[in-house]
Amino acid sequence: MKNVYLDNNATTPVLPVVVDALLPFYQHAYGNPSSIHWAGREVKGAVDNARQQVADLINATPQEIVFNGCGSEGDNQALIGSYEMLKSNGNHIITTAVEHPAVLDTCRYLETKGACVTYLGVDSEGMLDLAELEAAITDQTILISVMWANNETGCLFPIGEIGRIARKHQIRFHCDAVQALGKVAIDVAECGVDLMVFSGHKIGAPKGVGALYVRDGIELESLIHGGHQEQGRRAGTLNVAGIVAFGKACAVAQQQFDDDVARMMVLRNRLQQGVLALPDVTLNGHKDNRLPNTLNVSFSFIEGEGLLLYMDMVGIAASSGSACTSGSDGPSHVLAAMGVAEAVLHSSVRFSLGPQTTQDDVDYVLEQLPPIVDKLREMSPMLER
Amino acid sequence: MKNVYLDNNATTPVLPVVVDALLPFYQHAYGNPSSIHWAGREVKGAVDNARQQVADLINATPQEIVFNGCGSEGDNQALIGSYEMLKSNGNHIITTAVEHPAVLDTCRYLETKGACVTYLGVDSEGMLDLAELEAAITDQTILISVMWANNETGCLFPIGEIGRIARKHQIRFHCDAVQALGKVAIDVAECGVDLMVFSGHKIGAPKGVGALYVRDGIELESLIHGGHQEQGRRAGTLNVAGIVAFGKACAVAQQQFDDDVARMMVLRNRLQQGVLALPDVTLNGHKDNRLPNTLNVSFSFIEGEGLLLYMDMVGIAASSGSACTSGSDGPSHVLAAMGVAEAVLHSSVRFSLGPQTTQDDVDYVLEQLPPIVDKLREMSPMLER
Amino acid sequence: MYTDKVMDHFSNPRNVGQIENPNVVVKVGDPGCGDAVLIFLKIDDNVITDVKYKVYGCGAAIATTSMASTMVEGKTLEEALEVTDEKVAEALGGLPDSKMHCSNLAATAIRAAVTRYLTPPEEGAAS
Ligand SMILES: Cc1ncc(COP(=O)(O)O)c(C=O)c1O
Ligand SMILES: Cc1ncc(COP(=O)(O)O)c(C=O)c1O
Ligand code: FES
Ligand code: FES
Repeated sequence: MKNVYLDNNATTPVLPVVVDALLPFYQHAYGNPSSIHWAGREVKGAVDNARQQVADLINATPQEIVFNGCGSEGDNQALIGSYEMLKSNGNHIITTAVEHPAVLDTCRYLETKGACVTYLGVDSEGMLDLAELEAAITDQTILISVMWANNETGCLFPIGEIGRIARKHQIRFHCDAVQALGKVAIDVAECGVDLMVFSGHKIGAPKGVGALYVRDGIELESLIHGGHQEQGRRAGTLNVAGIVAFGKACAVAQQQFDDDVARMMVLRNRLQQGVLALPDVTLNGHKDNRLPNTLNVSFSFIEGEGLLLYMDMVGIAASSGSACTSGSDGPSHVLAAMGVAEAVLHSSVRFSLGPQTTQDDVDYVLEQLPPIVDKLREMSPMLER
Repeated sequence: MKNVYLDNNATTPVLPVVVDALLPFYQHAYGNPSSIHWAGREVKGAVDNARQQVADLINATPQEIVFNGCGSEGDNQALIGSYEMLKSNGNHIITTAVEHPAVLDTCRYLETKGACVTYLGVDSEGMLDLAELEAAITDQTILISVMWANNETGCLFPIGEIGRIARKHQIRFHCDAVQALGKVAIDVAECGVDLMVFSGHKIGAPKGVGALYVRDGIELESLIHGGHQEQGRRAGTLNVAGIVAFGKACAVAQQQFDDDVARMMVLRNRLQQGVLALPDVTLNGHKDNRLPNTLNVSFSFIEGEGLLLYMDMVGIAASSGSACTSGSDGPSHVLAAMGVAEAVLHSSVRFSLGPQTTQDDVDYVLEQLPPIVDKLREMSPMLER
Repeated sequence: MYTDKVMDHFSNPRNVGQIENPNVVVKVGDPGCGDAVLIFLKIDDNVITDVKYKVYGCGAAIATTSMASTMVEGKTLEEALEVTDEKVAEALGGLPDSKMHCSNLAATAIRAAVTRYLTPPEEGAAS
C-alpha cells in the first residue's frame, strides 16, 4: 500500500544527507567534546561547525546558540529561566491562548510560582490584535512570549512588529519558532527577539536535539544545572551526533529554502483546493497568512479521529490537533480560541507537507478522501438525509 | 598511529549493534510515537520495547522509566522536582561532597531557593561514614542523594545500606547511577531507592538520551512542562532512535554483564599493576570497592594536563578529573574531598576502560607511559635529583 | 493503540443505518467530546429483533457502538439492559485508558433506548 506522510508538523523524516552527516559520530568520532584528547578534539570542531550552521540560518552569532534536548526544553528554559531572572522587576507575562503546550503549560506552572499571565485571544482567522497586546503591557510586565507559526493551523504572527513593541517598552521577547524554522525566513537580528526556540526533528534532523537562541547580553537561568557546557547555560554531555545533524539540516534548509517553500506551497494549495471543493468543508486559520505547508480543515458532521483512522487504513498519515494533545479527548485549544463553532470543533484534520511531499501524494489523498468522508457522513447522526 | 581510548567514563563509543538497531528510526520509521497513524504506531512498539529493556536491566517495571535527554537532566529533575514537591515538609537535603556537578550544582541552586544542604565528606579512600549520614538526618530532611559509583575514582557507595537508612527514616532517596549502569548489578526493587538516574552514552548508546527511574507512587514535579509524554513527567517529542538505542545497549549489557565486567577488571588490574609499579605513583580511591573499569592515579611531581597531552600525542585518550571540569583549572573536588595531598592533587589521571578495551591497548599504555612520565619529571622543579 | 477487534468493528461497523418504523429511537451524546449516537430499535415480544444506529465519534465510539449493537441483537430487553460499558470494552479486547469512557456512549444509548421503550412516553426522560 502507498504510504503518504502528511504529518510533518508532528515530526519529519530525517534527511538522507543528515543521516550521512551524523553517522560518523557514533562509531568513529565518539568522543566527548569537553575532553582535551584526540577523541574530544575531533568532535569539538564538528560541534562548532554545526553551531555556525544553525546560527547562519537565523542570522545569529554562534555564541548565541545553546544546544539542548528539544523544543519543549527550550520553551521551558526561556520562560522559567527568564521569570527567575526577572521576577524582582515584576511578575507579569504576556502570551497567547494558541501557544504550544510547552509554552502554555509552563505559563500555568509559573502561575503556581507567583506569575500573573495574560493569554491574548485571537480572531476567527487566528490573528492577534496588536493594539490589545500593547494595551496588556503593565509596569509589571517582564516577558512577552509569542509563537511565530502555529503548529495546528500554520497561522503566522507578526513577530517583527511584536518585537518592535517589546523593544519600545523594553520588555524581553521570547518567540517559539519551532514550526517556523525552514519554512519562514528568520532573521533574529532584524526581528527584535531576545530568545527563540527551535527543534531539530521539525526540519529533517533527528528527535532529541533542539536549540535556544539567546541574544548576546540576555541573562537567563539554567534549567539543567551541572557541567560547564554551553557557556554554563545547559549542563549535560553534548549530543554530538544530534547537533551535527541539526547543523546539517539547517545548512540544507538554507540552501533549498526558496525551492522547498515554493514547492510545498504549490502542493499545499493543490490539496487545499481539492479538499475545499468537497461539500461542507471549512478552512481553519488565515487564508494567506499561514505556513506554506499546513492545511487545517473541518469536515462537518464527522469527528476528526474517525477520519484520521480511515485515512490511515489507506496509508495517509495526518493529524487532528497536535500530536501531543491527540490521545487526550479535549478539542483543540487553538480552534476553540478562534471561536470555531462547537459543531465542527471536533471535526478538524491537519495536513502538513514536507519537502519530500510529491504531487502524487497529494493526488492520492484527493482520490482517497471523498469516499471516506461519504462513508463517515452516512454514519453520522448529525446529518439528516 | 594507534588510538587507545581509555576515557569511557566520559563517554563510550556507540556499540555497532546499537547503531544497527537505531538506524531504521531515522529514515524509515520516523514517526512521532504520540501519533495514531501508521507512522506513529510503528515506532510506539519500539519505544515500549526499549522501555522494557531498560527496566529489565535494573529490575524495574516499564511504567517506572521516564526517558529524557541526559543524566544531568535526570539529576536535576530528581532534585528540583523532589524539592518542589516536598518543600512544605522540610528543606533539608543530604548529599556527598563527591557527587557529579549535575547533583552538586543543582544542590547549590536549590540553596538559593531556600534549601539547606549537608555535603557529607569522605575518607582518604573515598568512602562515606554511614553513621555520619544517619546522624545528619533531621526532622527537616526531605531527600538523600548519593551516587552509586564515582565518575572520577570509580569508588562505590553502599546504596543498599543507605536505602535501608532512608527507608527507616522515611526519607526519599535518589541515586545517581550514571556510572554504575552496566558495570554494577543494579536491582532497584532491592536497594531501596526511590529515584535513580542513568545516561545512555555511558553504556554504548548515543549521547542525548537518558532515563530516570521513578518508583511507583513517588510524586515528582516536571522539569520540562508541556505535552503529555512520559505520563506527564517529561514533555517533548520522544527521541525515538535514542530510546531504541538505549534499550538495545541495556539488553546487550544484561546479556554480557558478567563477561564484560570480568574482562574489564582483568585488564584494569593489569594496567593498575603496571602503572603502580612506576615510582611515586599513588592510587586514588578504594583499593577494592571500586568500579571494575576505573583507575585513578596521581603521578607525583607532574601536572595532569601535561601528562594527558603527551599521552594524547601517542594516541592515548585518558582524562584528568571529569570531562566537565577539565577546561576549568580547579583541582578535582573529588580528590580534594578525599584529602589527597596538595602536592599530588593536580597530578591525577583517570583511565577508564570499556568492553572494547583490549590487552594490546593496556600494554601499549604501559609501554608509552614510562618515558612520558620520565620526560615530565625531568622538567619538573618539584623533583630534586 | 486499538486492538484488532476494535479496528475490525471500526472499519466494518455492523448494523449502521436507520430503521424505518422503529419501536424506539434515542439520541445520546458525550458533551465532553461532542460524540453522539442515534439508536433505533425494533422490538418484538420483548426481544430486540433489529438494531441500527448512526454514530459521530472517535474510533472507539464507532467500534463500541458497533460491538454493542451485535451484543443486543436478538436478545431480550432484560439481557440488553445488562450490557455495560465494561462488557463492551471487554468484548473488543480492551480499550486504551483514555478511551474507556467512549464505551459508555454505546452502553448508555442502548440502556436509554430500552428504558424509553419500557417507560410510558410521557414519563420518558432520555431524548
Ligand atoms: C556520575 C555522573 N552523573 C551524571 C552525569 C551526567 O550525565 P550526562 O553527561 O549524560 O548529562 C555523569 C556524566 O557526565 C556522571 O558521570
Ligand atoms: C510550536 C511548537 N513548539 C514547541 C514544540 C515542542 O517541540 P519538541 O517536541 O521538540 O519538544 C512543538 C512540537 O511539538 C511545536 O510545534
Ligand atoms: S599555569 Fe596553566 S593552568 Fe595554571
Ligand atoms: S473520545 Fe469521545 S467517545 Fe471517544
